[in-house]
Amino acid sequence: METFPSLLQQHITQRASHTALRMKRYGIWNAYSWQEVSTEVAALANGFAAKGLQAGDRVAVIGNNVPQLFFAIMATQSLGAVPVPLHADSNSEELRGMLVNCEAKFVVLQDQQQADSVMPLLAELLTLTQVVYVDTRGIENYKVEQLISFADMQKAGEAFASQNPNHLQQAIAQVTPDTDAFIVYTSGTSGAPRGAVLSHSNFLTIGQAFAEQEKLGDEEEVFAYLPLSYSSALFYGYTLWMIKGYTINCPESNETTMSDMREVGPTFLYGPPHFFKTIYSQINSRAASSKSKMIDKHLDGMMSKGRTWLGSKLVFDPIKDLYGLSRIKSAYVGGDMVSNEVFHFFRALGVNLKTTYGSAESAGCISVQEITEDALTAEENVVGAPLRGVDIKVSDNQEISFKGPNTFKGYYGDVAQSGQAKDAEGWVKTGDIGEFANNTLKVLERVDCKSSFSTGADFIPKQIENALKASPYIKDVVVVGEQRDHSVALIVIDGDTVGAWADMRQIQFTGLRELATKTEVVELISERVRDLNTKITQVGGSNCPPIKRYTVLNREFSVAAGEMTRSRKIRRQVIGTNNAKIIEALFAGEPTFDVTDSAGELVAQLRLETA
Amino acid sequence: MNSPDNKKSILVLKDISLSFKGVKAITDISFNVYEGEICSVIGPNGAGKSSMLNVINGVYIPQEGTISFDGKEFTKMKPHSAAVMGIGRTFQNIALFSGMSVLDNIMSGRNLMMKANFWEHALNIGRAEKEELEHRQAVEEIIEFLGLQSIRKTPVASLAYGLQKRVELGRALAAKPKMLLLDEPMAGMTMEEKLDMSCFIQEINRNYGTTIVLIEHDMGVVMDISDHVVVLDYGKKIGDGAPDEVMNNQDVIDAYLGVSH
Amino acid sequence: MFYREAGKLVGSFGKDRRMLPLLEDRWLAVLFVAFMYFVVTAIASDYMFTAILIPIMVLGVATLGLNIAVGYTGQLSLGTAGFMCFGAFSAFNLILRIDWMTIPLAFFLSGMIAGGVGIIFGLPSLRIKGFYLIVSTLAAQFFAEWVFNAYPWFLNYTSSGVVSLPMHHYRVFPGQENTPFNAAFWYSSQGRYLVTLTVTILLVLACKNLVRSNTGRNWMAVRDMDIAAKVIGIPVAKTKLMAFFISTFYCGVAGAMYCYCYIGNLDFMIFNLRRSFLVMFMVIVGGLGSILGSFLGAIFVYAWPILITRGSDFIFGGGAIDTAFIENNSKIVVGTIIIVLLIREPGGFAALWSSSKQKLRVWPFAQ
Amino acid sequence: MDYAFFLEVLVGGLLSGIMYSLVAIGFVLIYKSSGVFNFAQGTMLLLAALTFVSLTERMVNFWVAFAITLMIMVVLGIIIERTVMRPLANQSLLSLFMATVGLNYFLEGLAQGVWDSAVHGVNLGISNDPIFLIDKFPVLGLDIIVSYFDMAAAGIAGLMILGLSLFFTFTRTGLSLRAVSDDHLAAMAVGIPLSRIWAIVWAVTGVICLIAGLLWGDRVSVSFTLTSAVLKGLPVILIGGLTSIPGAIVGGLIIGASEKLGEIYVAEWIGGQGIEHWWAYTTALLFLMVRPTGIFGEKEIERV
Repeated sequence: METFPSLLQQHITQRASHTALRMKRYGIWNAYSWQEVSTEVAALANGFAAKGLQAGDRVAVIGNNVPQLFFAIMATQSLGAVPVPLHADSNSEELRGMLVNCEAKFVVLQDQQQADSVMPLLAELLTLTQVVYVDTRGIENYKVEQLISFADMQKAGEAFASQNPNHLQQAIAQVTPDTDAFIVYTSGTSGAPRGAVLSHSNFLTIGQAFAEQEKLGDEEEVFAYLPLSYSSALFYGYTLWMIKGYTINCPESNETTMSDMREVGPTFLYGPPHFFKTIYSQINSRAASSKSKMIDKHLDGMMSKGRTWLGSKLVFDPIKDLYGLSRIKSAYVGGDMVSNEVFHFFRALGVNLKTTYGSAESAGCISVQEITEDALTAEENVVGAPLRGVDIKVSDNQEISFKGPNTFKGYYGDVAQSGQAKDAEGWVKTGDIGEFANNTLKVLERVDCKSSFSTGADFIPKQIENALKASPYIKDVVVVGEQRDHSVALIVIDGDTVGAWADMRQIQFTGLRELATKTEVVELISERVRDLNTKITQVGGSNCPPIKRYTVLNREFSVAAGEMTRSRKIRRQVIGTNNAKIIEALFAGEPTFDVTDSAGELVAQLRLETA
Repeated sequence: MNSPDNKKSILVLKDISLSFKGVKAITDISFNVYEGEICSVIGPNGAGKSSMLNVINGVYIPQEGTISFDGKEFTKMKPHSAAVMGIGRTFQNIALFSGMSVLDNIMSGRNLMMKANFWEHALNIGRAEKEELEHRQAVEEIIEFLGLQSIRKTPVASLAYGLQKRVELGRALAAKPKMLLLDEPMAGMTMEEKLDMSCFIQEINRNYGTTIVLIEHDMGVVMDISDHVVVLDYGKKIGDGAPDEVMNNQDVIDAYLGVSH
Repeated sequence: MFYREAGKLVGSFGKDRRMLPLLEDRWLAVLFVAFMYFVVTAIASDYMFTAILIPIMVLGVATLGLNIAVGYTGQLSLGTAGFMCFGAFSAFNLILRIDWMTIPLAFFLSGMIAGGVGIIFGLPSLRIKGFYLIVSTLAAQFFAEWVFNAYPWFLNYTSSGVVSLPMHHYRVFPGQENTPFNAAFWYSSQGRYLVTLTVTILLVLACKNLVRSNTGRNWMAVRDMDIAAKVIGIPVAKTKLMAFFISTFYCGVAGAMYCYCYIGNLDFMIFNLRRSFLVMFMVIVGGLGSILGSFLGAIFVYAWPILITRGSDFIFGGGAIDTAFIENNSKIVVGTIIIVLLIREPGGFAALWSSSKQKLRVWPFAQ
Repeated sequence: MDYAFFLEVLVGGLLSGIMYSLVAIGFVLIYKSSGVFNFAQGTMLLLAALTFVSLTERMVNFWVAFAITLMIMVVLGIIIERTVMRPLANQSLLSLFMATVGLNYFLEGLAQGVWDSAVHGVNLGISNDPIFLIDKFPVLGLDIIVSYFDMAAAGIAGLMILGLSLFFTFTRTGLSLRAVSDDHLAAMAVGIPLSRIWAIVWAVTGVICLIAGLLWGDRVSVSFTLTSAVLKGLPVILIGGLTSIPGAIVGGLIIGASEKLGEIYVAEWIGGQGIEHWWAYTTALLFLMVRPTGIFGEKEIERV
């Protein structure tokens, strides 16, 4: 049975000169072969050892996906210590909880931004001995004794290695499959972050199962744009990579993600729903803004009748090329439900998109959709069959639980929580409502998000929301109706696509704030709502009541205000609290709502529409 | 901030007077800029601030007075020698090379360090290729610092105003100047862009130790980031000192509030 | 559409600053050059060589030269034909008076001589700016027209004023006589074509290298904003003179090729102001500051009258339309196109080309 | 040195210089209003002369022909202004200049297409006999011979210049023109009807073209060479400073004199006739080296 360090050793013997990692920086892609990766990792691991890192210690890794942070994770694991990947943009406040909780001995961070977040916490972090920084710019002037540069760390490692040449090999040999491999903090759509502890085998068994089932090889090109603080990134970006030894590519910056992906042209791609939604919206908006209606027609035809040979050659292949989708063998969407429209779109375009299901507690993956390559549609909400070795059960209250080789060990330093999440038999509650039949899992909604009207009728807000989000103009929706007699919706428009739409109609606006209150834009959105309501009435689903009232918000939901998680999942409670006044006004049947700033000045007037 | 006594002046202006066709733009101005500080030159419109910067890097030649930079004294500074000595500059009305990309604009900031001659360039031999790659590295570091990665190959003419200002800063920075003259670096920017820009300015000052002389109208920004403020009005100096000191100066208050021009 | 850019990673600065960043373009370029060398050389007719291909390349090089001054450096020049004249006469006299002189060396040296003249007439640009500069290059033009007439030595005292270039002048490399590539070969239209093609390709490559180097950036900086250029330390005077030198170097070589490769005789009358303007038209029509545009402009302005003639011959039978009509017609058309282009597409054909290429790159979308 | 001969050459030069000035004023007017050196003016001159000649050749009365031609020139000027100059307003100097070069090419093709390229004569009825100025300048006691035609032509041109100067100095239009040349936007802001000014300027230019075309045509015949008037006018207004009417007058005199003197005294010495073209430009160049924006041109302060 393998561990991450043993896999690295394998790659050196089997594919030493194969490119392991590319990073776009300074406008070009710098490549590291497996040989180079292992040299870097060894130097750093020895550096850690020299500075006193022991098996079982925690090392926080904070930053964007840069090679050095991957090296830091590998080096930590080589010594039997536990890397704790944290989000690059977190501020001091957000970091404090996690760093204190995991009792990190080392922090490895990328640049000045993260250093500035960590520095104020130094006094509180009693276990912390050293802060390693990758990018020296700005930090080299800091007069803090714990700080050491990545390069200096490696130098220390080389010195240490010359005196203790066998230390690293011995440490690696002592790492067992059951050794802790990661602590993953779950942001959670509710509650404070908890650190899930996962072993090497948690990740690797499920990873092996996935890689075999999905026939991954070592020639894959993968675009590693998701922050490693997500469990899904650790699974799709790190575990599978270490298992197969293919090439991962890190983007240059957030702004260049899309163009970098085009340059990479991945063969295997994982993304959360909003990632695919963004591409979908951009393609549709660009198609709509081109003078000829040809592309629009083609896209419509594609969605209803499938691709023709000529259409592929003239329209769809070039579009796929523009977004770097042309080499994809299969793509995976997970982390949340993707809207059916978006899913259908990618499949029709010829991208073999599959839904997946997973969580931090399951090492990132539980199930993968089984779908034939040329199938255009699939049943809604299906997330596929459990991977080899994973068992699924659905309790009476419809909550999904799983059990398998990927079941996490527990929450770090929190026995009570662990006990709550994982029962004596090893079943872990996922907190999701779903159905499981014929070895096929369906996920409907979070447990705490199922709503019921005051009449007692249940409904699932997410279904309505997803249906609305099928529109390229709508970025986010929250439907509220708990203990009321009808539902209302808060709608956030997609600034890019609606902006392009408005440009085409020569509607003047200065930003999202103004755009959202334009009569034409509200009318555009109203049309979507009416369409949806008509559809609902026709189908007559019990879980899915029509929307009575709605408004177009003049802002986006904010990650900083906690309305969304970093992976852009909405947090209903927070949104409900932050927008309580608007929601009340909607239920009260008022025609408008005045948005005021902190000083009480009128900023904008939202129109509260009735469908 | 240290007291002025124990600091070394990098720039000394002595009795500078400048006029155009008899119209006085600057009258008898003297002040010092200390090494490593951020010095703001403020004053109402038409106070002679831009002319002052133009005198410092030799675009205008003052009729009277001397300038000394880094210990060397001049009565007549030339733009080229100012650049050679390490004075960088951005302009009030963006003076980018509009037909070139962001990358090329910033690359052009390193021209003084490139030694290859045009024969080498034409044949792409000798120093030509090597220099191009070396300086590209340095320029890319600036691009990263200023967050311009996504637009490096974009022609500057198609960029938004705020970004153009940033590119211009990048071009000045590419020459590794000892002193940077920034003429209204934040004019016409949104709040967010202003914040970014003042961060960049402070970081340049702190990380590279570059002395900065800037003209700015936003008093909030000036107070926030300056070590030293010089106030001009009608071509004359009416205040010079630490920010809070200057703001309490009666002449300055008059110039800004009391007396309308 | 045609371009496939997904999965093309650039791994070094060297590759990033390639002349042709797109793989498909590199292939097209290689295929095009191969086609020009192997296929065209083998199959083209004498008419094709001497009346179409050679003059277009020669004028293209002159246009490129003018473009360096006007398009890349922003220095107005109306002396192109004059500088070509210097090049042509230099080449003739070098070959005439130096036994061991070969055509490639003579072309190079005549470029250098023309370049020297260019520097002299470029000197005023250090003091005179903008439109006033026109006076200097016009002086060069008229001086050239006069000096080669006033001093018959330059024409080797040929009384008619036109020298027919003899076959023995066509020495491309020493010792060529015992090879199939002897003077007779180089004198033939095929040989001239090969010389023109090679010189053109070399000059295009050199120009492409220049404009992507520091020299090129300095040119464009001076063009776009010379004050800012000065402030960031660009030696404006040196940059301008260098641009004049290189610009007139190209014109000089073009002049030499004009005589040796195109018309086969030496005649100062053809290098008149009218020709200067014609080259300027090629720059405007093709696109300021574009290498490809220089050739597109040359093709259009040069080929239009030919197209009319051929077309009318085809439709109405040979000679149905008199040459005066064609000349007037092409003047009207070229004049109109210039005005329309200046109003609608100041970037000329090159801009049309690059925008259609951009369309191909983002196909099927509009932007 | 033969002073009489020298003076004779000088006077001859100055007289032809007045002709240059007349052409140059046309350039100056357009430069002031549209900011462009109108390269097509030479061809406009030719067009005017050709129209006039073809009318008189068909036995149309002199004055009627004159009036018809005048009207055609004014209309042509206005069309050019509308279709070429206005869409290019605020473009770079080079584009504007090239547009007029294109226009020139267009008009050339048109003129030749309509009239073919035959040489026509024009006779204004002015004698071409030489006259002796000896009586007029007895003080110097020198024999100076000048062409009567040159005197008359210079007289007509001088009158035109005087009239134009007065017109543009003292009328509202003249004042507006000055405002326009300083700043288009500002002029519009204070309510100066830009399009009317442009139309007037182009119309006046048409008149100048006609008169200059006739005078020139009488002397050297109406043929294609008339277009080279533009090349005579160019150094003149460059010396004068592009925007100055007095500059155009002084520049014309300088170029006229320098051309003739150069032809007589310099050409011999450097070995060949026909230097006048490059000589005029070299003269202009020398002036510009001293004053880079011409004698009367404004020195610009570079604002950054």
